[in-house]
Amino acid sequence: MSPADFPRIQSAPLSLDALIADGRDDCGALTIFAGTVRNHHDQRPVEYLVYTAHAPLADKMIREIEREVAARHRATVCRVVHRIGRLGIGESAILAVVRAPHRAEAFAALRAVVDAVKHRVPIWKEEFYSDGSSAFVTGCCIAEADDAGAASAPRHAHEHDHDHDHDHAH
Amino acid sequence: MSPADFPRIQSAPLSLDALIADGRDDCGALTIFAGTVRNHHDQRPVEYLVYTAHAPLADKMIREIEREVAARHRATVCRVVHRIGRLGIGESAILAVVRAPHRAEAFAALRAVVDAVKHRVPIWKEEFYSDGSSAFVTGCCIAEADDAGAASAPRHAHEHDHDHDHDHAH
Amino acid sequence: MEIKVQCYGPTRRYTGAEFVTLTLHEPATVADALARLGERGDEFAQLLRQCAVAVGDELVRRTRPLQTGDELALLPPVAGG
Amino acid sequence: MEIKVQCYGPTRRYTGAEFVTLTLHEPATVADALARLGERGDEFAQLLRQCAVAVGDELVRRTRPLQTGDELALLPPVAGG
Repeated sequence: MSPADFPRIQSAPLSLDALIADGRDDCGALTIFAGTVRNHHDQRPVEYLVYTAHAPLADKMIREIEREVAARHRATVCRVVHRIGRLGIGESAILAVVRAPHRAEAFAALRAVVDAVKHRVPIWKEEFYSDGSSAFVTGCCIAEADDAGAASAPRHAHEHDHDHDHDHAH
Repeated sequence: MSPADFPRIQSAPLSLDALIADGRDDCGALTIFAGTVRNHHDQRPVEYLVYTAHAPLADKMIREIEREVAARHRATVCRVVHRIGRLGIGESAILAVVRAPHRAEAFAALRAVVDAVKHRVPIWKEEFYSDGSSAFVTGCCIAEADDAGAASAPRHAHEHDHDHDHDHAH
Repeated sequence: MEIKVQCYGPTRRYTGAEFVTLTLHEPATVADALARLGERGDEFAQLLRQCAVAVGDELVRRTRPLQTGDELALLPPVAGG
Repeated sequence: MEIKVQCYGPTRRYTGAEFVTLTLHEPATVADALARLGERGDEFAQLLRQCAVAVGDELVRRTRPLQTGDELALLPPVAGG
């Protein structure tokens, strides 16, 4: 199976090798991002995470984001896979790979595709702590801004979000 | 040998696996850059490259740049290896790896460390073309700006440099 | 008419189940289904205002008319990666 | 005094060899060594103005005094990656 055909939402451990198997002779730059499970969040010790997704919609949206980011940043290859299920500390939740002729585009596209997937794709992260409790990580509203009845301001539910990772471009 | 102890200038093919072997439970973000040999440059078909370096100085400077970038961008791990010798199309000339608690730092540090190594470390790239000719890729002057007698304006020898990859921060 | 709602992420904490069936008067829209769910409590109603809704693999607006047998996916704020 | 110069990258195209030995009148500085090399041609002299110089694994300035036996590394503009 070509990397381009992979399901973007996977319950098995993610393989970087599989994702970069197809080299490109016309690309001088390869950038990779791996988002891995940290052993703490806001000073609370984390035991493991459980990711869930609306898999068909998430798969479709990730492919759309890949195409959109590749076109905008003139990247040749742009690819993201996200894992669901239970993940231990150090495991990869998300892998993103970009190939571009030059490095400036590869850096920009990598950052853009990871941010877009984190902010727009129906995936949820529940953290399980050492004391036995758990909590969903507060995230981004994906209802369209002009969808009557949906909260449009603030667009993101940030009240309890102290995750510095969660930095928006706006 | 721990990845931290690797020689930064290597004549054998670079191994990404070796460079990311030591995971970090406190880091949520891993970013990787690979600069690979393209099959063309300015529309000229490239057959192979030869990289040369002032190895002792280059090794020392890469380690300094790693420390400097890690401190500035609060990255936990920052590591670069550069290959020398003859490289075929698709082979990696440079690998950079950054680990940081959060992705914003990991993206910024990756870009910064790659740019710094490309602009400041005594490494030279000679391209060999299909017609049998060769040329050194024009680069950046690394003499100190106030070193009397050294060309200080322009600081970089850009007259014949159409490599879009070669984008300076200034 | 009967509408099935699949609850993703933290919305399940408020419904207590992955699937909820709603009985609505016709004609009804996605907004009506959300309003009915919101009767379960203020905190949930607040979360519902931050939810997107999908049918199949398409995001739909709150103005979309519903038909018997529609299955809605309730998508609260996302946090991948 | 005799000074050895190791030529890196494209500088070798102008000297025709990796190592060049220069005989300079004392006292002499790095700048004097570069001036002597620059006598080989205008194009090389221009490249020399864009060169850094190292002794061992230290970059040195053009004002650095030279001693017999010093080995200079001639470092033209770099292009790694």
